[in-house]
Amino acid sequence: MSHQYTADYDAYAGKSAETRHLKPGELSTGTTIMAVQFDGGVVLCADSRVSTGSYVANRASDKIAQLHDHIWCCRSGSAADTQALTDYVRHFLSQLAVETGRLPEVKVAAHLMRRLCYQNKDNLMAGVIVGGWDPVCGGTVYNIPVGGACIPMPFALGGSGSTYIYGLVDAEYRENMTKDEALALVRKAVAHAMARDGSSGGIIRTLVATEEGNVRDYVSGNMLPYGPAGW
Amino acid sequence: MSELTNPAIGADPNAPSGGFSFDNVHRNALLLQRQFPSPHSSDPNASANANSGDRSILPLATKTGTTIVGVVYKDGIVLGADTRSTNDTTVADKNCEKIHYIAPNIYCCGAGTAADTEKTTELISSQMELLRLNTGDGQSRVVTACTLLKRMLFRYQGYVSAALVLGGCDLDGPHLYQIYPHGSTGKLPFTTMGSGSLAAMAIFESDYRDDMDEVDALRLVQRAILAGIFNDLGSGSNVDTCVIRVDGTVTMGRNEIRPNEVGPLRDMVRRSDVLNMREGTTAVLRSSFVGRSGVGVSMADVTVTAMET
Amino acid sequence: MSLSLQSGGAASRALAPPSTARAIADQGNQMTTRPITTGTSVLGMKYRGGVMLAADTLVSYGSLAKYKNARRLLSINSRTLIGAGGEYSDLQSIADLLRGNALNDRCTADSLYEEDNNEECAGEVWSYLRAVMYQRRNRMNPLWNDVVVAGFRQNPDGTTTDSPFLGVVDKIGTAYEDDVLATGFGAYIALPLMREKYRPDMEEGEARALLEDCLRILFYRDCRALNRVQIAKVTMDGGVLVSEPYELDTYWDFKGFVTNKGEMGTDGGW
Amino acid sequence: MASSGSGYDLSSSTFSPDGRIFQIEYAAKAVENAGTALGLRCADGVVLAVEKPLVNRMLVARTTGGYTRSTSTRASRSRVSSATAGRSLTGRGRRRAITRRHHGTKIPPATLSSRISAYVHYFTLHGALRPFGASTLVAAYDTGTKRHSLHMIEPSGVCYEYYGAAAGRGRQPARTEMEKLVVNPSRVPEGGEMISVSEGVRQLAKIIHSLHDDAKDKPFELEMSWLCEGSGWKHEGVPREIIAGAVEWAKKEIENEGENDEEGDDDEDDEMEE
Amino acid sequence: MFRNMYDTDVTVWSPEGRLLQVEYAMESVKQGSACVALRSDTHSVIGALKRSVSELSSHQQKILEIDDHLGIGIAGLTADARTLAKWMRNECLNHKYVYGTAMPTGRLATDLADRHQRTTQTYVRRPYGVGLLLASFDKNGPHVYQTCPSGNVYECYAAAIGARSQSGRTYLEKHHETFPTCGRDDLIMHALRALVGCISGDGELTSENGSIGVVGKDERFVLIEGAELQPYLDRLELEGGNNAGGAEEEEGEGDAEEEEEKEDDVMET
Repeated sequence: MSHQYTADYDAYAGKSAETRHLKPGELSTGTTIMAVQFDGGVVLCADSRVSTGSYVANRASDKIAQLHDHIWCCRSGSAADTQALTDYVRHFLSQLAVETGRLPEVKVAAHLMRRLCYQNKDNLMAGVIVGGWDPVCGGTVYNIPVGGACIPMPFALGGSGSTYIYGLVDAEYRENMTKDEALALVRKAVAHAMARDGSSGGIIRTLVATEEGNVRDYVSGNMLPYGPAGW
Repeated sequence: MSELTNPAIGADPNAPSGGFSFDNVHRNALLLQRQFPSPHSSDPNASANANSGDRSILPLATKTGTTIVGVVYKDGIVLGADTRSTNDTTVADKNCEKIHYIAPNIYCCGAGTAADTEKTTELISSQMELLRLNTGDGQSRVVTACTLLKRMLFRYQGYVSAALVLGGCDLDGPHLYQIYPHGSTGKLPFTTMGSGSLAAMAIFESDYRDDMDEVDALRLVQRAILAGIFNDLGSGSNVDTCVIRVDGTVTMGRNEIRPNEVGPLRDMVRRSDVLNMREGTTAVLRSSFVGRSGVGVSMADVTVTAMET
Repeated sequence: MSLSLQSGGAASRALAPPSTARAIADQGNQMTTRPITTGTSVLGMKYRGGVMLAADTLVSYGSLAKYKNARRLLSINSRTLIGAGGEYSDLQSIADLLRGNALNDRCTADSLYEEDNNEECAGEVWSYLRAVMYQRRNRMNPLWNDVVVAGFRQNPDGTTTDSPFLGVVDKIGTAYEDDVLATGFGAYIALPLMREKYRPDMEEGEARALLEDCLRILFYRDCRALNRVQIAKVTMDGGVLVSEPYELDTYWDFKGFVTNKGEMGTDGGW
Repeated sequence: MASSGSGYDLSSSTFSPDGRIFQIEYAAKAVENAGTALGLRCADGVVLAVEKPLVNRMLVARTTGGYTRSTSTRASRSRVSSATAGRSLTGRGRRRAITRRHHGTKIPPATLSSRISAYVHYFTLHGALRPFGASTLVAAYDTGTKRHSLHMIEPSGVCYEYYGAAAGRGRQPARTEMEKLVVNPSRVPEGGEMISVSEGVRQLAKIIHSLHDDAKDKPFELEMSWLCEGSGWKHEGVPREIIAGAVEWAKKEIENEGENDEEGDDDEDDEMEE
Repeated sequence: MFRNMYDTDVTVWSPEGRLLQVEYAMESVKQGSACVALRSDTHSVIGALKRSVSELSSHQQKILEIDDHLGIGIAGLTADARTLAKWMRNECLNHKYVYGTAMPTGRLATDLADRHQRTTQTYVRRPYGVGLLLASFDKNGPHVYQTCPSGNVYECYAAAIGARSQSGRTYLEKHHETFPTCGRDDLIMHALRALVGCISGDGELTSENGSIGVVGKDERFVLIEGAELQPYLDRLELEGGNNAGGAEEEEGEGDAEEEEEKEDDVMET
């Protein structure tokens, strides 16, 4: 019997940009993450699986992390790298907020994240979506893929599972969605990605950031909008 | 290699800055080039690579192919570990200790390279003590230990091979973290690490419940460690446990279960009487006593000099 | 049209399995060096009066969960079951081979009547697979599967007994028997639990509960597993029974799971 | 044989001056000398019946030779004459059937039959080979068209589909008897209906028994198999008790019909039924 | 009849629909010394008469072990039998390697018969000139099979082949209904009695020329020859049956049937 459980049953097709260059044994949030702007805020959404090879190291992690009062990010790629990145951005953002005495803009958070990712791109494996509400621009979403580009978008997808749902999201997304429509869309899309991507799974966590504050929610793994269908 | 400056402040580029430092990366790349064995502990191929590694310039590290676990229960945390440490394919220590002290209310199980886990936890425990003394706060926070550990491990980019289960109770209640060698952490109600983590996780996934009492939690931890001991070749020997309660008390269960006890078995072996010789078996033909005169140095010979300033 | 009066016989049957064999020998370079479409673990356990196998119905293509209704537990004849993980195309070819042999046995039996026939028992299927797998590995063209065989044991003279048989053959022809077996990821996750909880006198219900428990845990912890599963059993009087795929319920509501961990105040959580 | 070939009959690769291939005719003669084999296509299935002579009394009756064979679960054949050549043929058919299974479907009866006939025919072309001394009856069910059929392949390689087919020693009278049965769907008499397999079993048992002269011929075993709705369109032996019942009925019928006939020897009959 | 025209090649049918070469091969079986086989519910036994070409030579081997559960008795060309035995041993070993169990006798017998048949279909090879009796004990119990050069195979309760075997066959036919309940030794005695009838002239069954093979439930195939056979022969002596004379009477009857048999054992069936 072969005892190489990380490599044995792992074919190579279908590895995403976020997981292809991981060091052996490094944890990855081979992930599905998503964010959608709506009138007055943003919705962020993520699965909860953290894996090493094909072992699920954590089945209930939280990939949605807070950067400031109304600014959040979704992490994908190396767990260690994205955690460290988030910590740094949090740190700088707090410094900035204290210094300026006003709420930081989402754009600033995204650019901090971008610089960290870009200037250390040789050593990091991180794809991040930054989203949140600020008094200047309202709900805003930035996508920062591996390498450190930074693209503002009305909605953003990330992680290995995202490739499976671009078509679905393209078909279903409309401009000027309400909060509930956006929530329904991200839940449906992430559930579909989890159903097809071996590296995504577990529960669905969501966040809604608006001027009024943040609302967290989660969908249990056995209550997903799309389950293990028989086809 | 670009050094990151604090982008928010935009300070003088020559001033020491915050952010990442990857100085060791070049050194590590060099070491790798010279066939330094892979630092990635949880790679099961590593030992295979090492076997073919007469090209390696350094001796193999002693690794604790290990089962370590932790659970949260109603009144605290239970940690558990096996006691085998291995050196390549041989058992280096049959009864080592893998539950390390961090603070009176915090303990940490370590898997990976034995030296790394020991020194890492030692270092953090001293930092924690200094912090307690500096802040005057009598109680360390578990989250502090976790943060210190992950910062350090991230800095070494996985080359400090320590996979940890950190558990403790503070004024916020019980906390349990898993910390991977690359510096990622997770907070969970139950967690396992090391080569036997899959075996132990099966036990937890099967029988873990929220708000267990201490007896159940302890039994669950013991079963998880036994699963590792019996099913994972890198884990073995005895079960160590550690119960940390919210009320501040700690019970260390050193070698609480010894499933591989061979003492009774050894005692069953009757050795030949020829090997057990009574006193006087060899006859004393003659004895004499030689005084110490002329041999050695007496106190009087030593010249005492006064200490100079 | 080739003109051959060559007939079967044990040797030709064993030594010329799937049709690709010769093509491979001719071309010398078409080998399965890595699986493409893969199934994950198969679990097997004896219980009082029978043997039970369990597996999920997922076949992956890399990390893509490609086919979610793929049956990996198959009956070979009225008393033998196999279950396999690994390359799905190889599993299909193994099933073709074994079912072809079973058909051949039925057709060449001395008598027209069922009760006189002597179909291969599980031990023979297992032994046969061992020979095929080992031979393929020696040709450097392995069938990329770990196959679990379940049925009833035979006496040395070949008659079937009422004691259950459970054996496994891996991709290089290693073969062994046990009371509990698991392949693939299951060997790391399910086997420890099965070994701890197994008793020889388990009732069918207990056995099924334990296997479902293991499948659920595999779904929690194996990226290539699914909670859509099949259970199959062989019993002395009931023959072979393979369930339709069904879904297992899962639990995600531990306090420590539900808690949000990404907030500012809870560092080290995630 | 009407005429012997006088020099032109020594090889299947030789034509006689009048355009015949005597070797094939001689091979057919071997079939004509053998025990009778019958096949009947009924409304709901196909029945095969074979008269298996018991060479001596110490043979284990039910296992001897195996004249009726399954080629796959959906097709079966029965053949007469050279037991051994027939076995080689069934092996061939089985391999064909199995190959076709590998294509994912069950081989259609006509295809199977024509492949066997091509194979048989090949043996009539070469001087180094000899024609098969066997006729083959193929009873089969087509899973595609949901139709059952009966084919017969003769030593020359000719192959036809039949409603009722007979080969072997008693083929002529048997054919006459079978023609009286309602098996041709296009010739069902007004108000009548096609024969069923259970009736077919009885009729074939009667034909085989009536052709057999207990005083002159060797003891035999009646082997019967069917492929019908009742067997789930799988080929299987007709249950022994049904055969026994059919034989009992057949004997009574024969007794009633022929007053001038001598009674059969009971001892031997018992043996046959086993 | 131009019989001679049709009897030189195995691939030529005679006008009567017979294969004379095959029939001649069947004749060579009758040239071999006699061989009998019979079975009870628990055992299968082969008995054979061994010939020696001269006073100075040893006796030929008539019974060959194929596997732990299977042995054959031969009549006809010994060399042909040896090649077949070698092939059968190989098949049995192969089966044991591949399936881990003993080769089912029925399958081996069928494969063997197919091997015979193949030689009758092309002119490249002559038919095997040997008849075999297989005695075995496998998962379906004891078996006796008889194979012929024509490729015919029969499963029997008892059978006799070889020179003067008719009287042995007559003996077996007379008693075969009592065989199922026989014990091991009784079955051996039946084999010996059947053999006695097959001895020519005033010959006698001795420990030199007699040979017995036995296989049974939980009992591997063994040969009983020489000194081990003597106790059985002594018992036979006591019955007063150990010479060819005893079966004289039946032999006449046998000869008559011998003629008829020719047609039976041909290809027809």
